[in-house]
Amino acid sequence: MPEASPGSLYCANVTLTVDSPTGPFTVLDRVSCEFREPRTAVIGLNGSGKSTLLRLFNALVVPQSGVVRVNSIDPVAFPREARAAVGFVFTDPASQILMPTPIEDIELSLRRHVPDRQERTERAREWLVRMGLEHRAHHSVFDLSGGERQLVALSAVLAAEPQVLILDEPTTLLDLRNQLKLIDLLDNLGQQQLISTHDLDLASTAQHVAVVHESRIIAQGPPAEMIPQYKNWCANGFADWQSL
Amino acid sequence: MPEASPGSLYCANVTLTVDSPTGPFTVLDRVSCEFREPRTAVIGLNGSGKSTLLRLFNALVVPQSGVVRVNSIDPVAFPREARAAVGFVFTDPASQILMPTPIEDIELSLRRHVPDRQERTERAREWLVRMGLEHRAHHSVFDLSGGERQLVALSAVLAAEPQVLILDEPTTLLDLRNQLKLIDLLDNLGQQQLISTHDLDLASTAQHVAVVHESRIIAQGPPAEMIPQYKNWCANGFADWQSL
Amino acid sequence: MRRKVRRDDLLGTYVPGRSLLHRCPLALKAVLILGLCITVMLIRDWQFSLAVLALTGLASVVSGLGLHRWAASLRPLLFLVILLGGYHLIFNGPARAASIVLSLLAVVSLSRLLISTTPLPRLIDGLVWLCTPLSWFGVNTERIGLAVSLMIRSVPWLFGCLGELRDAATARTIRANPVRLVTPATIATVNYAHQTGEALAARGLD
Amino acid sequence: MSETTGSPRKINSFDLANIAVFAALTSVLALAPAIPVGALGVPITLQTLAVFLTGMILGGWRAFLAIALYVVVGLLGVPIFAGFVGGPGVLAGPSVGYLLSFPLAAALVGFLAHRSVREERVRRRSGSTSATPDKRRGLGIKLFLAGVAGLILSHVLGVIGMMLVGGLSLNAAVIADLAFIPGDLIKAAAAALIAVAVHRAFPRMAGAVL
Ligand SMILES: Nc1ncnc2c1ncn2[C@@H]1O[C@H](COP(=O)(O)OP(=O)(O)OP(=O)(O)O)[C@@H](O)[C@H]1O
Ligand SMILES: Nc1ncnc2c1ncn2[C@@H]1O[C@H](COP(=O)(O)OP(=O)(O)OP(=O)(O)O)[C@@H](O)[C@H]1O
Ligand SMILES: O=C(O)CCCC[C@@H]1SC[C@@H]2NC(=O)N[C@@H]21
Ligand SMILES: [Mg+2]
Ligand SMILES: [Mg+2]
Repeated sequence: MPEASPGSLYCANVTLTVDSPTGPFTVLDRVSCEFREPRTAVIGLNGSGKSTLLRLFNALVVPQSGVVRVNSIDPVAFPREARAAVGFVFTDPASQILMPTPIEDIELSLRRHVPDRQERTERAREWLVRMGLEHRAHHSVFDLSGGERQLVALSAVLAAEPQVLILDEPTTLLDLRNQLKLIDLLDNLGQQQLISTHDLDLASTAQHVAVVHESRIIAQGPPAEMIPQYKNWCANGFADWQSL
Repeated sequence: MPEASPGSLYCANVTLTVDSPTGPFTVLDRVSCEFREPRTAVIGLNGSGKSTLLRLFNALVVPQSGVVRVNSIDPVAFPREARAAVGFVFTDPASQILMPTPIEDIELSLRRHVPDRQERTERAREWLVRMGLEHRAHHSVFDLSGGERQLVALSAVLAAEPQVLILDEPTTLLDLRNQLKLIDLLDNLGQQQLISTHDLDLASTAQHVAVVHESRIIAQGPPAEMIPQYKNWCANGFADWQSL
Repeated sequence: MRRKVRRDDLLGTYVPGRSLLHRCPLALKAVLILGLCITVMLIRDWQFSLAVLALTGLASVVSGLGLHRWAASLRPLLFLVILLGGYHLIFNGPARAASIVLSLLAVVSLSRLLISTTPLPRLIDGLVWLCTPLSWFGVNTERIGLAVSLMIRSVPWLFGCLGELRDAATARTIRANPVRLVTPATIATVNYAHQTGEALAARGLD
Repeated sequence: MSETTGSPRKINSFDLANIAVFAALTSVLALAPAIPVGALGVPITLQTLAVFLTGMILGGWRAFLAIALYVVVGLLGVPIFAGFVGGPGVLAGPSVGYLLSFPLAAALVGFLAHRSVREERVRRRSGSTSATPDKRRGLGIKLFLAGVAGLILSHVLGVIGMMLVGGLSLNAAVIADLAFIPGDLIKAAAAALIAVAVHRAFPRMAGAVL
């Protein structure tokens, strides 16, 4: 478990509206939050706005109003700096892997830190060994199984040495062993982590859980309280959250 | 829960080898099985060969040797007939929906059974009503949420009236509420089902569980035995399965 | 935020309505419109072309599409019209310039009328019917219709894919210039085509 | 998975999907801003990039059908030609020669390109044993040359089109056409680089058994 939180993810009164065929649609509605815990999990229904909340911190979406800060950097004004600080792992690994083979993709991430080509290849291979994928180094990424691809995407992000790690549903395609392995890996990283997930076992490993519903954060707190609450909402409807 | 099993999925001594940059790679190694239960779950590690095993029954992959039968049809010799008997639902619904709108997509499936255009539209609408999606009939599939898309993909497959249903990780992208809804829907179907999944809660709803490891089926049986066994293997390594 | 063009509006420009043009059988509508197109191209007289152009504007208004949509359909031609008109004005005189420019505008806005008053599935059925002669040579015309639907459906996917890759590259602080993205975009496209082919096969549409 | 060869035969679902998706790709590239140049205002577009790519990736037969599908759908009125134009009106426009040449050029490029890819496979299988990809430039150059062959074909037909429909003399038409040559050479080279990467990611595309 990471001991210290080297930074924080903060937003205040953020509203984001997009055009949709049925008129403007509010994806985030006056959302405020401050995540300081080593690991924060964001849970909520499909389409509630989890991924959009995560994207905020990487300047992949820009809010109409409100303030966002990543380790005191404003991602709207300084997207490059914010992105250098934040590593972002997408749900769909196929859309994140930019090169035809795993080793080339990891080398691409190393480019900024490791100028020497030979060393880059060496370091990329080390990452693959660490993930148990060295035998797949030169395969086409489209011949890998879904889970293998997700591990490659994660390695490529970690190789860039970010200060904060944001993961959008990182365990969706993984088997039980790789899920445990991924959690173990995350536990041993020093970076602060923000994870969106439908996997409540993963959510319960976090120190802090935020529940997103219909474009708002409707509840936050320790997992021991939030997860049973969320299960109850899923089974019996979210009707009563307004009264909280 | 479906009561009767109208058919069976059978394979004997199937071997499938593909070319890879590191030489030939065996994806299925002398696999034999017979699934007769209303619902069978296939579990196993990433890259163990689950998806490939499922694809066998729909002639999406053709083995080098061995026998495959779907309700006594040989998918290798009669792919058309086998595919008419088997409905296949892919993990990613976006790649399975072939038409611009949900209603057109379901109409496409109905083409074979319903020659009349008017009636086809009517029947497609009925399916959407049954899934609670009639208000989405003419939306672009890209405007649907993940859960809605999964339901459209399933409806399109069911509309073709298959005898057997094969689903490759159907709940991975769904939230808890949609997962419960999908399982409820599957419970009310009459077809035999074969499901590959990493979600052990879903696997435990099956009558029969097969564990795939390194291109082989290493264990089969009731979920109450198989799932704890699999959890144990994941935690402590698969070293001892050879001795079984 | 920049106003974005709706990705799928790009092609599916059908505007629902109950006007005469909307209810007219496709075959009759197509014969009328294509017939007028050919007449315009054969006559190549600026007065006739202008009349047809005005007629399409009128038809737009009457069938509830509005003058705004009519003008919008011609706007992309602006640059071409200026260049083409300028060239012929200098070398071949005003009559020739007017006839060439006006016939182009007339023909484009005629075909736009057909597209915006007929739902896409009906148009595709029409195309399939038109291809009937090909079936004498063993071509399965249903598959032509299927190919057109798949093509139309793939356009928004391609736009979405470019967007996703741009996000992925920027998130990894790799400068997302188009040159660096075309290769992954093409590879993703081929993968998408494979998945689509697999889905077609799995759904028994072989 | 289906193996595909270069010769005409029954179109299976993989071919159909590839044809449809590449027709869509051509539409998308054609909608990128087009720059009109020359006397008749025929624009510089990315359509040729799409034609080269389709040929090099799909091979002759499928590439022909993909681009033909694109042209037919555009002629029916869907605005997918350069500058958001559609309909039979373009048959009266100066770019008609180029437009009608596209399917033929794609077929030619595809035929030549897939032949090179298959040769390369055979050579590599007998030669190299290592898992690391060896020299790729040889294949890239062959694909580029295939692209140039298609380029020549489409420009010849384009010039004829400008003469017949645009009313230019042979000289004027050739001069108008020359403006496109540098750009199209760059597009052919880009297409070759991309296609090499695609054939590495999808070794089965050219139908060669490794
Ligand atoms: N650019 C956009 N245009 C239109 N709608 C959008 C856009 N971005 C997001 N949305 C909509 O906003 C809602 C929230 O999207 P988001 O991806 O954040 O959901 P999510 O909570 O991550 O869902 P899931 O659990 O399915 O991943 C969805 O309904 C989505 O359709
Ligand atoms: N055409 C192919 N070429 C090379 N390798 C392949 C091919 N098809 C499958 N494989 C390999 O075979 C193995 C089994 O793949 P499969 O997709 O069946 O795994 P899976 O059990 O479904 O995994 P996951 O749980 O991650 O979905 C993987 O390691 C994959 O890389
Ligand atoms: O109207 C169209 O859509 C066709 C435009 C043709 C443009 C031709 S293709 C060859 C040459 N190279 C270019 O970049 N543009 C022209
Ligand atoms: Mg999400
Ligand atoms: Mg799988």
